[in-house]
Order: sequence, then structure tokens, then C-alpha cells
Amino acid sequence: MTQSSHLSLRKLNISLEDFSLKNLDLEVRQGEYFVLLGPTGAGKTVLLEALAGIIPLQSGSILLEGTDITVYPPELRRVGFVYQDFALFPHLTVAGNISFGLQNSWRMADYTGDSARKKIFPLPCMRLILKGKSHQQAIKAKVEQISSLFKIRHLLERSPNSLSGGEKQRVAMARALITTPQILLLDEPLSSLDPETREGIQRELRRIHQELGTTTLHITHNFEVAAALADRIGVIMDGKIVQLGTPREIFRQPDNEKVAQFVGVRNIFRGRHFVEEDGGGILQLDGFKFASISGLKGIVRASIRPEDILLSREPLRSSARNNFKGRVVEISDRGSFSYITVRIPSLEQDGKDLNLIVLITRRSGDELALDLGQDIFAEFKASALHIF
Amino acid sequence: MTQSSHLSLRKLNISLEDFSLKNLDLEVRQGEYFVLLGPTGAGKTVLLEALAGIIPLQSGSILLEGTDITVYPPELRRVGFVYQDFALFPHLTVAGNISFGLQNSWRMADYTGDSARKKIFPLPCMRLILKGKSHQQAIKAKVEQISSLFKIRHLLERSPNSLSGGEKQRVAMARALITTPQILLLDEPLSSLDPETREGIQRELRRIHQELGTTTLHITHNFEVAAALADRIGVIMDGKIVQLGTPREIFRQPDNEKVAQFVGVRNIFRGRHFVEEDGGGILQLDGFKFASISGLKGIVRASIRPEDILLSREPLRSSARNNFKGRVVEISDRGSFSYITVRIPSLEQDGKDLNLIVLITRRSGDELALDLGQDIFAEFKASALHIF
Amino acid sequence: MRRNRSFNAVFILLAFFLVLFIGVPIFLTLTGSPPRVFWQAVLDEQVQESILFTFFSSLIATGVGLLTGIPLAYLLARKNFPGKQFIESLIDLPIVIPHSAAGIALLLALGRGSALGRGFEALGLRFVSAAPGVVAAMLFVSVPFLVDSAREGFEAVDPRLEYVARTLGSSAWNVFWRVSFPMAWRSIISGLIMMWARGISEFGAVVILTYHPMIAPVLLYERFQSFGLDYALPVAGIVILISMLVFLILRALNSNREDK
Amino acid sequence: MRRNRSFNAVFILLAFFLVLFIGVPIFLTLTGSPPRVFWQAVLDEQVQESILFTFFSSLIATGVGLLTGIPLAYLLARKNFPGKQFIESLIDLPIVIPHSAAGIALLLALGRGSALGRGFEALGLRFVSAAPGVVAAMLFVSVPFLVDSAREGFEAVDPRLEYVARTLGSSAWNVFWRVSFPMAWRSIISGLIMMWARGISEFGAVVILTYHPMIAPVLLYERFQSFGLDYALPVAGIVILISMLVFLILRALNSNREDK
Repeated sequence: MTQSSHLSLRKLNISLEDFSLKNLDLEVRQGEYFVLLGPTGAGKTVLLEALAGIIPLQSGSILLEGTDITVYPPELRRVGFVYQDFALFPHLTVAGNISFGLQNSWRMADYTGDSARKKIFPLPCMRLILKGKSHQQAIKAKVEQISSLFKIRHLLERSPNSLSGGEKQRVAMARALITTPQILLLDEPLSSLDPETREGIQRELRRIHQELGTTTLHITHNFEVAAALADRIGVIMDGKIVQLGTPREIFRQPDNEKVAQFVGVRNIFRGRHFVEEDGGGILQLDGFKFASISGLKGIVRASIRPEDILLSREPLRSSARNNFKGRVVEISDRGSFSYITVRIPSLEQDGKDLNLIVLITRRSGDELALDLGQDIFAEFKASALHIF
Repeated sequence: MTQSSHLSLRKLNISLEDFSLKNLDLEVRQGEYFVLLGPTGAGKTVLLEALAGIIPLQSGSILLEGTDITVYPPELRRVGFVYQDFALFPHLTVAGNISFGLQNSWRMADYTGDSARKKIFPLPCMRLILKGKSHQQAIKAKVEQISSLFKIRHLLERSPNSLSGGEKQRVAMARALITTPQILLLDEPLSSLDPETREGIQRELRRIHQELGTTTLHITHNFEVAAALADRIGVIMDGKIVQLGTPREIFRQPDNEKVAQFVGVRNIFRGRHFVEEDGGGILQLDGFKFASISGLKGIVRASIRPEDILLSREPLRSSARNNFKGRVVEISDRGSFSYITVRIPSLEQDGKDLNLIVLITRRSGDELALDLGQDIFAEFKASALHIF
Repeated sequence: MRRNRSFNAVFILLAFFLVLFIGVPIFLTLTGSPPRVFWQAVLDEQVQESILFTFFSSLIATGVGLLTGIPLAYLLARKNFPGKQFIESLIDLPIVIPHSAAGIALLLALGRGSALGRGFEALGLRFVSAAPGVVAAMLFVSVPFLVDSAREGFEAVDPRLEYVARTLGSSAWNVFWRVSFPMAWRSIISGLIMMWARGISEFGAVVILTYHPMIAPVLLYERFQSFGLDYALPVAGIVILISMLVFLILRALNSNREDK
Repeated sequence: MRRNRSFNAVFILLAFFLVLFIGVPIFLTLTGSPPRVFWQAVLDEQVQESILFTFFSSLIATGVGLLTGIPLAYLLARKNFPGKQFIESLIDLPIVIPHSAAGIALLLALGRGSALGRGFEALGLRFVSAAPGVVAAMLFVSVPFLVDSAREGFEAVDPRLEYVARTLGSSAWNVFWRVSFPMAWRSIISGLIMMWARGISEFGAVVILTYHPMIAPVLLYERFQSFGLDYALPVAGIVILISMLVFLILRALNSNREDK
């Protein structure tokens, strides 16, 4: 591994009333954007609060840049924290919020280089009294600099309550990043935004991350957000990391059914899988046979992503090895795309029919002139069938 | 018109501090599922509250089934109301919530046929005391019947606070529908649900509407929801209905730019439009020419839906008349589909480049092996260019 | 870490002082009399009578408060009308007015010298040196607690719940009884407990309006004036003990209800 | 519609009765003395002194409450510890205890007969029949209002704001001064106003602990006892007027702040 491990969690145990983390190990690399993805209630917030020193660990240790910070109080850990609802200080202006972390003079020394003064006046209260104009100016300059980065200079005198969700998000990020934390912890910071704002902020997050390179640990239950932002994703379920990988890996090859369902795969089957002589695989369901490219044997689960299935009015002459004739039983419009449920009759006499869910753009739907009850051909490649 | 007008709003004026409706006229047909679509803050909730008799009108009249109900108090209007957060009674069980409307005995007479008793004991308090076992049993039967319809029989003894968003939604609907209202008013009932739940509930709403045929007025700011449910949509902006039509009409031919943006069109241009001799249209932008099928002339706006644009690695030989070569400048992954921004260089020397936003499924993205900076061909049909 | 420990230490120290300042006098009063003396006081008929009279009077005052204060609280929580702020301030005034001044004010309004007092006396209701005077004094000083608490309770009920109930066919009365009142019930109950407790604790207003028949706080004062601390002490102990127990029990019942 | 109108009519009627019951005595007291007599009372040096003494004593008590009650309120709002419920109940007890019994309890604890009282006297602090006694009595009966209000204020501060402040490098002290205290400030201020007002209104506990020097409520009582209603009335009018005005002004200032 060329990238060094920046944050290491070793055998973390946390146990609260309705939730626990068991022996969690996790490594986040220097400069990485790591997303923890898991269903609501999977204890992701608790994990972040433990990392920030707000909630005590039962056992285990936390290493940041090689230093064991397990027993450090929050103010000495140098982590940035952004809560889901941003937790801005309502009694301060935006500028007051952003500069909050700099007003703690023993930290400010790091930015204004007055470590000499720090030696002369060891108690922070002394320095608070002595903080001169130059100090305030340095803070102001720093605030303006980060505000420019987040494009919120025009908001500095406003009250947080008057801000939109997206603006609050930027302010919370600026407040956390101005103290140059070693790691940035984001607790579902996009879930309270409406989709359009979220898209903009997502782009923003990507840009800021590229610009500052702050190691980031972001938790969310939204796979789309994770896919858009993450360098790596860890899927957490029931207090454990169940899969770790790039967004593409997790999306294409979910390790188990729960992960598959969670990342949006809708067609999941259970059947027996054989390997043929030519190396190709066959998935045998009740009255169905699907070609696959897997080498697994025995009872397996299989999934096909809805957008990996093609629909056509005529039987297609294509390279796809799985071809079925079925009937449209449900059309669910979603603005610019639609989910189509195709029922494929079993080949056996008393076998159960199979429902395939297919995602098509509305444009395709219009061209196919889909209607309920209509005959339709569905096909997918053997490689689209994911066996696990 | 074969369908009779069921709810008529005539020159409605409402004016509150930060909001007003001006001379609003609206007709909702018998049995119709009508969706009012508008941005947040467009005063949709206020309109519903005025229809229910909660907020007074400034002027205008409301006719329900031909009766002028403008001055009726809410309890005599026979409207069902479902608030965005469902407003379930937290101090009652689910059963208590659902039967709430039946416990008002002067209404109950409608369901148990004890109008004779009503004559003997004209004051409701008398009837409340005299309500016998048969009465309670009739209520219970009615509650169980509607609970079966909504599949919430197993929840009847639970407290509303312990329910999930989707369950609350069903309970609120059941509570509103058990009194067989003349019209059902829904105030963004899906916006507080997560996407998966919303999908299920949407299907449910459609089924219930088909089953009961209750005229429904549903307000939302979400075009996907509107598209999935509505028989007709009215787009409301700045206190006025700006467009009225089926979901397809509004989606395909938005009347103006605001509507277009609101329903999710992303590529909007302004240019001069000509009509050629063969009847085809040409849209002239700075350094671009698009073929259209419109007959409009002069300065116009034009839009193309992101999913109406095809991408390919090779120049396509197709019937599409608009073909451009460009470069991928942004890829925004959204789980199972992606937005691709393609920059098309101007044909003129100092013309501005044009950004086209294209929606493709992730599958297509994989097949095209898209990468930033890569050359790509974009094409769309003349009919996909909507001129307005 | 050092700073955080100093924070906790200083806060605990200051808080502890206050707890002692409240706790020590109460503890001393409860344990100050020899058991025999204490028991004698318990058996003293005058003490028993005055305590029952105090509790009963406060109960009546609380009943009147319930009947009139709940409607007022509901109106203040739900309606906007001119003079609303004036009424809100007026209702809170009895908390601020010195108790002896409140007694004077009530004596002036309800005494035999006033038209109102003579009117009531013609109806057989005498306030000065009579039980109704105790009730009036208690009502006057304690009803703000009920009105404030009930109003907060009603304000916490989402008006949209009332709207929905209306669309479901309920009249305004019906909505009040089936939605607003039960939902504000917890606040109303704590308001009632506070009002009752405050009524029992009243001394200054009662002592001016109705010295005889004596409520317990007045009896206590009389014994202190006539015989000194040692004679007042067992009565004080009993009064504190009983009001403490009743208050704690009521509060526990109420917070149990909250947990459900 | 008929039903709804009856609802409003009945509620307004009942509420109106209560408003009159509170309003009429206050109005009568304020207007009951001829202007000349009222003015004479205003110029009476003993009246002036006692009023100033009352206000000042209550201010001192409120100061002590601020210093000790705020830490207690913060601990109650934020920490869980064994005996927390006990302390919560103990702090509310002075509201329930009859005022004269509270006076007895304080006399017992701080009087010359007790070890504590003798200890303080050695330090030069005498409580019985001295100004510190007035402060102690006021503190005892009024501090629960401040603690309850401040605790609610602290409870309303989202603990996550404090957490975020910690991650931004603030110590526990720093977080308290920069986040918790300013955010709970409105509740603390109303608690302070209530406490001060309640201190001014106290009569029963003070009259037992410290008859002389006289606070205004005691002066009023003495005039009533010695010379009758007519002599007490102007003093009652002045006391009510002043405490009313001060309370209303403080409250208005506080609600202005709320609007911002």
C-alpha cells in the first residue's frame, strides 16, 4: 500500500441502550474520501461521535496520524465535525460561527504564529485578555479566505436561522475546516437537503475535497450520495463492516443479499448454479434457466440490476444470452425514467412466474409505447447476472 | 365535457402576511386525481386549508357538488384532509385515530342509519349518552373494513408515535376516508417519506383511488410524484395556476421556462427561431443551429430533456437531425444513472460553447466507458426540441 | 483535561451550597422537636383541624381555578384579541404583588366596606374572617400558576390537530374535549398541583383577610408569636412534612403518567 | 355554527370572571386612597426606606441565586447522577412549604440558638432581625423559580452544539460561556426576573425571621394591624404600583429581546 493509514480504528466496541458496535476495525487513508454506507439506525452517528470523543468507547483504540487519541477530550483531537442538521450556533452570526474555532486562543497560536506569546502567558485567559488587534485581523482574514472558498462571503453577517439548507451546509463545513482538522467527520450532511440543492452541494464537496485534500469520513444511508463522492465505501450493517471497496465494486458485486438490496438491486433470485463444460454458468430456478459467467456451484443468490435489462417489441437478435418473452404488469413513472415490471411465465406447468423489474428512460418508454398487459421481450447479458 | 365538475373554485382571493392567491379559478372533476404542482412556498397548503374551511377567504366562492360551501365551518364541509406530517392524534391509538370521525354521532347517523334516533334526540350530547353497543360495533366493523383496505389491521392497537412514516401515511388516509368525504385533500403526503417507502405508498394511493374513486386534490412540489399519480396536473406559481394538463402534456410541453425548469428540464436555450420552406423549423443560437418541428417565429426559448439526448463514441448514422461533436466535461453519478455534461464548441470564432446535460443509465455509461475530457457525439431528434 | 475537571469542581461546589441552604433548614425543622412533642402536636385537635381546613380550602380554590382558568388559558393560547397582552400581564401580577398587599386588596374589594362585599353578604357569602375568604386569597395568589402551565400545554398542541378534527366532523366543543384538553392534560395537571401547593403555602394574604378560622400557616404563626419558637416548631414540622409528602406523591404520579 | 358560538361564549364568560377577580381588587387598591393621602404616603420616609430595602434585599438574594443556582441548573440539565431526582424535588420544596413554616425553618437553622447561627455571628453575619435574614428568607422562597427556569433553558440547548464547540477546540468552561450560557440567557433572565419579583412579594418567611428592619410588606402589615385598613391602603397601593411597573418593564425588555 503506497498510501499511509491516517485513521485507524482497532477493535472498537461501543454499546449503548439500543445499539452496539462490535470489534470494529477500520483504516482510512491519508487524503481519502471514505464513505460509511449503512441503513438508518446502523449506528453510524454513534461511531462518529465516538471518534470525536463525545461518546466514550467500551474498548478498542483510535489512532490518528499514528497518535493514540483514545483518551483525548474532544477539544484536543483535531477532528472537524458536521452534524446532519449542521448544528450551527443560532446566537452567532455566520462569521461568528465560522471563526468560533479560532477564538480559542490556544489553538489560534497555530495560525498566527504567536507561540512566543503563548510561552509568556501560559494561561489561556491571559491571552484572551491580551489578544490584540492583529489577532482579530488574522482571524478576520482567515474567515474571509475560507468564505471565499465556500462562496459564502455575502452571508457573513446573516444569522444561521435565515439560511437555506445548502447555505447552512457550507457554513458548517467552513466552520469545521477553518481549524484545519486532521480528519473531517460528516454525519449525513446531505440528507436534509432537497435533491437539487444536494446535487450542487455534492459537486461542491468534491471540489473542496480536491482543493484541501482533508481526509474525510462521511456517513450516509444514501447510495447515490456515496457513489457520487466516495473514493472508497464501507458498508456497515448491524454494527459491522460487511463490505469494503470502491463504489463500482460495491455496486456491481455486492457481497450479500442485504448489501444488494441496499444499493438498489431489485431483481434478486435464489437457485441452484451449475458450471458447464465450456466454463459458462447456468442458474437454475423453478422453470427458468439463466446463463451466467460465474464459477460458483450449489444453492446461490443472483441479482440483475434493473437498468441492465433491455426491453424490445420484437425478439432481438443480439449477443445477449438470456432472452425471455413476458408481459408488462406494472409501469411506475418517475418523471424522467420509469420502472417496468415484466412477468415472465414459467416454462414448467405449475412453476411460479418470475417478475423482472426493468429501469428504462421515459424516452425509451415512449418509443416502445408500453402498455399494461402488452407482450414484451426482455434480455440481459450473462455477465449482468451477478451470482453470490 | 362528459365528466361533471365536482369542486369549483371561483375567483378565490386569499391574502396572508407573506403570501397571496389572486383570483384563482379551478375545476376538479368527479372522481379525478388532481395534482397541484408548485414550488415550496407557492401557497399550496394555504389553498387546501381554505378549501377545508380552516383559513377564511378574502373573496370568491367554493362549490362542492354544486353546493356553495364558502361559509360552512370545517365540520360540515365533508372534506378529508391529510397533512404533510399526517397530524395523527398522539394521545389515541391507531384505531382511535381512524374511528375519530365516526365518534361524532351526528355524522355517524349517516353510516349506521340511525337517523330515526337522530330525530328523537336532536341534541348530539343526548345521542352520545345513548350510543349503544350496536353503535360501537358498527364503528368497529367500519374501522376493520378500512384497515383491511389499507393493510394496517395489525397496527390498530399501536400508538401513532411508534409507526413508521409509511404506516402513519396509511393511518392518516384511513382516518380521512372512513367518513367518506366528498373530496380528499392531500398536503404533500409523500414528501416526508424516504424514496423506497414513497414508491410503495404511491402504488397504494393509486390502488386506493381506483378502488374508492374519491375525488382527490393532492398538492406537491415533486414532479415525479405528480407524474406517477395525477390524472391532471395544475402547475401553480406565485399564487396563480400557470399550466393545466395531463402529466405528459406538462412534461413534454411546458408553457414557459419556469415550468420547464420546475419539471426537470435542464437544457434551456434562448435563440431566434425560423420556419423553413419545407415547414421544418430552425433554432438559431450563437454559433449553433438546431432543427425543430415547431412553427413559431422570432425570439423563443427551447428545451431538450436530458434523457432525450443520445451519446455515442462514433458518429451515428441515424434519422436524428441534430448531431454534434463535443467533449465530456462532467460526470455526475446517481447510483443507477448518471448526468453527463457535454460541452459543444461553438462553430463561430468567438461564440460561447454550449453545455448539454444528458441523462444516461449507468449501464450505458459503462458501455461507453465515459471519461472526463473525452470526445463524444451527441444527437437528438428535431421533435425532442421543445420550442416555447 | 485539567480545565474540564476544574469546571466540574467549581460547578458542583456552588450548586452544593445552594442544596445545603435549602436542605438543612428543612431537615432541622423536621428533626428539631423531640418525638414526644412532635406526636403531641399531631394529636392536637386544633392542628389537625387547621391542616384539613388548609388543604380543603386550597382544593376548592383549585376547583374554581380549573373552571375559570382553563378557558382563559385556552383563549390565551389560541386566539388573538386586543388587550391580550394586558390580560396576560394582569394574570401574572399576583405572583409579583407582596402577599400582604394582596390581602389588603382583597379585603378592600370583598370586605364589608365595599359594594361587592355587601352584595355577596346579601347572598350569604362572607369573605372576611370566614372560610370563603381563605379560598379567595388562595385563588388570587395561586391561579397564575395554573393559567401559565395550562396555556403552555395548549400552545404545545399543534393547531393542525384541531383543524383535522374539525374536518372529521367535530364541533369546537367536541374538538376541545377530545383533542385539546386530553393532549394538554399533563400540563394542566402539573398546573393544578402547583396551584394547590401554592394555595397551601399562602400566609400573607390569608392572615389579613381571614385570621380566624385559622389555616395551618396562621396557626403556626400565632403559636410562634404567643409562645415562641419551641411551640411553633412541631407544628412547622408537621406542616412541612405533610405538604412535602403530598407534593412529592402528586409529582411522582404525574411523572409516572409522563413515562407512559 | 350554533355550537361553535356557544363554545366561544361560555369560554369567554368563564375567563372573564377570572380576569375580573384578579383585576378588580388591584384596581380598587390603586385607586382606593384619595390622591392627597396617597402622596403623603409616597413622601413618608419610612415607606421609602422600606421599599428601597425590599428591592435591594431581593436584588442581593437574586445575585446569590445567580451564582449558585445557575451551576445547579446546568448540572441538573446535563448530568445524570444518583440522587438527582431527590435534589430536583428538594429545590422545588420552598414553593410548597407554607411561608411561615419556611420562616420557622430558617430561624431554627440560622438563629442564635443554632450552631450555624452562632458560627455566622462569629463571622459578623447576623440573620435574625437583621438585613441578612431578609436576604436569606427571600433566597429560600424564590430561588426555585430561577433554577427551574434556567434548567429549562439549558435543556433547550441542543447538546450537540456543545459537542461541536468541543470539537472546535473549546474547553468545558469555554463552551459554557460561549454556547450554553448565551443560548440559555433568555430563560435565565426570565428566571432572574421571577426570582426578584418573588423575593419582593415575600412576607411570611421574612416576618418571622426579621420583623425589624422592616421590608415594605411587613410595614404594610404593621400599619394594618396598628391603624386599620385606611392606613395600610396607600402603602399597599404604592407597593403594588411599583412592583407592577418594575415587573412589566423588565418583562417588556425581556420580550423585546425575544423578538430580535
